[in-house]
Amino acid sequence: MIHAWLPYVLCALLFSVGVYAVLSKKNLIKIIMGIIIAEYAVNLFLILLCWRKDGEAPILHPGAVGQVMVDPLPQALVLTSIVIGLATTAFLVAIAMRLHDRYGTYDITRIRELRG
Amino acid sequence: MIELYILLALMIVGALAAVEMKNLLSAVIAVGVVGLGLSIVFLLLKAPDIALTQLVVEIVAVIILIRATLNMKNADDWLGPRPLGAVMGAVFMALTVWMGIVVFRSLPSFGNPLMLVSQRYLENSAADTGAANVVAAIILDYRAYDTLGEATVLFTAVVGVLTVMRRKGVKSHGDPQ
Amino acid sequence: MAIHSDEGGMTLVVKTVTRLTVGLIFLYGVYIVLNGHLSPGGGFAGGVIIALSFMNLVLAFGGKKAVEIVKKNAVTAMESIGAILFLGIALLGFTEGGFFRSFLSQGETFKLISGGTIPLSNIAICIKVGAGLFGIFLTLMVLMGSERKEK
Amino acid sequence: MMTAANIPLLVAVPLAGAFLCALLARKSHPIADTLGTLTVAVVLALSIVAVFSPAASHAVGGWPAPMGILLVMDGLAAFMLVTVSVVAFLVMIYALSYMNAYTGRWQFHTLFLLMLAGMNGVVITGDLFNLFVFLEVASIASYALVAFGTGKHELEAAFKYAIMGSLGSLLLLLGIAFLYGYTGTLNMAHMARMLGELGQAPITVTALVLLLSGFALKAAIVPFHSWLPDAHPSAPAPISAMLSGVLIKSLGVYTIARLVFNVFGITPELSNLLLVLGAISMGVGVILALRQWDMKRLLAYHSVSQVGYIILGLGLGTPLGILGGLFHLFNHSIFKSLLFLNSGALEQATGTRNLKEMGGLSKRMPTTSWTTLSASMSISGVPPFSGFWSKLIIVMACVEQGQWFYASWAILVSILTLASFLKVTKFAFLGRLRKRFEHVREVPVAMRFGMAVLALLCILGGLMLVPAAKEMLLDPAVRVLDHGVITLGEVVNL
Repeated sequence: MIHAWLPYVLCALLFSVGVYAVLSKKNLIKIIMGIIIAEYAVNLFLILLCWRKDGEAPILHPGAVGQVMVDPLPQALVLTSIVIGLATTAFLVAIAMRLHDRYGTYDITRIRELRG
Repeated sequence: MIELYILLALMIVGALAAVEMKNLLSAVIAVGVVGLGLSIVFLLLKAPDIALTQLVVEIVAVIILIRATLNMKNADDWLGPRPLGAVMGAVFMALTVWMGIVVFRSLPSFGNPLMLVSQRYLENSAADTGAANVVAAIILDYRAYDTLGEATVLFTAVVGVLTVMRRKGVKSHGDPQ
Repeated sequence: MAIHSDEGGMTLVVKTVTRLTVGLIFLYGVYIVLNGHLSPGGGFAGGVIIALSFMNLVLAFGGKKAVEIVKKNAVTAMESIGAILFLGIALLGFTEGGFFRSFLSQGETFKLISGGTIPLSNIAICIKVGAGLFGIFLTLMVLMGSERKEK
Repeated sequence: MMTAANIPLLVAVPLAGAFLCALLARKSHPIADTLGTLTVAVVLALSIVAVFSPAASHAVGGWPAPMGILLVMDGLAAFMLVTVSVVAFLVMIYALSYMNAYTGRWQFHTLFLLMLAGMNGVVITGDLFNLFVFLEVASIASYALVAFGTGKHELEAAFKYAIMGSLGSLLLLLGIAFLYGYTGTLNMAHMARMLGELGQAPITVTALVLLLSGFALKAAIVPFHSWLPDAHPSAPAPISAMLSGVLIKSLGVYTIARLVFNVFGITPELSNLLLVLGAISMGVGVILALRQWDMKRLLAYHSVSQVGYIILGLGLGTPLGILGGLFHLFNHSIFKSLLFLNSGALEQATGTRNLKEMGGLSKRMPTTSWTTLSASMSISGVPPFSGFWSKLIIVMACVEQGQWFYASWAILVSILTLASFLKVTKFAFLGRLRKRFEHVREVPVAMRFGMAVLALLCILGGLMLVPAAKEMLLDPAVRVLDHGVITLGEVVNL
């Protein structure tokens, strides 16, 4: 019975580690790593949704007729979501490097000049 | 599927290590390891397309992150957590675990998804699109508009990086028009 | 092109190994793209692999050499061309009556030439993703470095 | 006529413009300017045509709804498209001369067109994951545009905005994953039907909370508003006009309305939640704005408060409330983008954004002063101007439903807004002209044209309630939301 939702809970734990890093870390790169870990967890959750007991990969080959296959739709979504994650990471790292250029540090508490 | 649980547990430990590590470079490598673990988990869950893409994209992400750790003084390696953030993070962790236990019960249990629309993809993707790889058929024929949006996201990110990395954003008065 | 060992980049060992493997990586990427509709992989994975083969080249032989070989504008231009190709495939669908309709015959299912416009889209995405990521890589790696010397 | 076939053009045209601009316009400004303005003009024409044609839907790739993606052009989508493209066109004309102070001209036009394509993509799609993808396109383009000046403050603000935006997108994706796990489909209409059949469960409530918080973050509703007062002032003026004017509405308010009314269906506790969120946003926004002296930060806080009005109007759930909310959405897009354009003009002419340093500028900058005056009167709800009519409808809707507290709260916040904008007018335009600003000249004609047309729309906004115009633009949108859980275009039942 525990197998019904244990993978989801582990995935939710991974997501919370990522969000914990974003909320509590001072170093810009650690914050970006938190976002990356949270991305991994959400992609993992989507693929966990589509696993089917003794299902095969969704690749049709000549012999396979009427074979039990896993759900292909979340896999298509995850393909898109992985590349969105890469795009966001590349952009955040570019800004972090320029911030390091301007402020000389990766510490977000010292970068906070916008007040009010 | 015991190996799935082992891998997931190792990934969580790896993620926690990556977050709490002192040296930034090794923290980045720890994130790389978590990404690798994720790629193997995707293989276990019968998603070869995604495992390949995840592995390759994760290598690019690690290269970019290592580039970010190169030009910094190591004084920034270990910066303690922000107090308020740590509390909010811990609360969020507890909330997530509670949510996991209560909420995921109403999802179809792990292992038998509600194949409402996907069953039709599997049945007639060969007839409709002629492609053997059903996932490729979905992303490039059934839901090709998604992939157009997604390619635009990457295009925006590239133009965004070029914009942010311009040496001089605002012209000083002396500049020609 | 004669690549001297003291030119920059990494040690000679890495350079010789790279000289051997970079071609194979590139070929593997091309294989992944062309067989996207038959076996796992596709435009995205193949494009990223091809970008990685160029990154491998740049890391092994140093940034200066790379900038001479590949002008940065050429890379972003190729990316825009890939994007326009993909949008063109979408708009060509109007000849079949609607956005993104596949205007090519589906061919036999398990042969290389099959799947209507999927192989074409794969190639367009491969050009776009490959050029885009290599553009980001060049911008972050090479330009940031040279700017540091100016300051 | 906007036939079903050319609905996708609303996204394909800006995308084509952006890709061509990135390819051709890297070396020369004129190509970038003409390409950008031409594309936005075509999009404006398409959306005006869309208003006058009946509702239609387009199955992309020829696949029926739950299999493929369905693009839906109903009353609400047409209304949002007109709002977005009118503001985008006028802001583009303004930006042609304002952006001369910045380098990277082709990047500005490419990102502007990509943001427009993202917003159009969000508004016309009937598929939940597709909405997420185009929301991501518009968001990343807006992160880059906020950091356009690559100065210290722009980069810091852009980083915070990007981090919170990424977190919001993650919450959205998680919510979409939950809904897919439970209902098995991604098309909004099909999902609404499946939710009806399968009934509510803890998972759907969690998915609703996740999606609402993700969209509320994009709309800068109070608990998630902390990025807006940093991000909007640091962006160049035309971009902050686009961000405050249309981006937070099409990515935040429109998506909340579509989700709450068409997918989950409005319920009393959901309506109360929206009312409370709206009221808090109104209060917090205007109170924080009162003590601001930097004009752009003041305007950013007022954006938070005015979005609270819209959410209050929509939260009532009654047709009159929805009419008030949508009409205020249109008005706020017009006068808030005008106010940000004015602050850009003032900043370019005087070089400062601090109200204390300005004074008596109405003598030197007549156009900017009367346009700012008309926008300020409109945002504070002074009778002949457009803002008054929409706030009046919202208050009447509150009274009609017996919500006396919210009605009086809306009036009080409107008075505080009036006080705040009287301060702006007094310190910036009236009083003694400082010696430093003796030689200040009015801004170039392109900027004045954009501001003047927006000011006219502010003044004539009330005419939208004339039955002919109301039936054409506002009523179809209100019917779509009021109709509740409906099929967004035909969905093949599996």
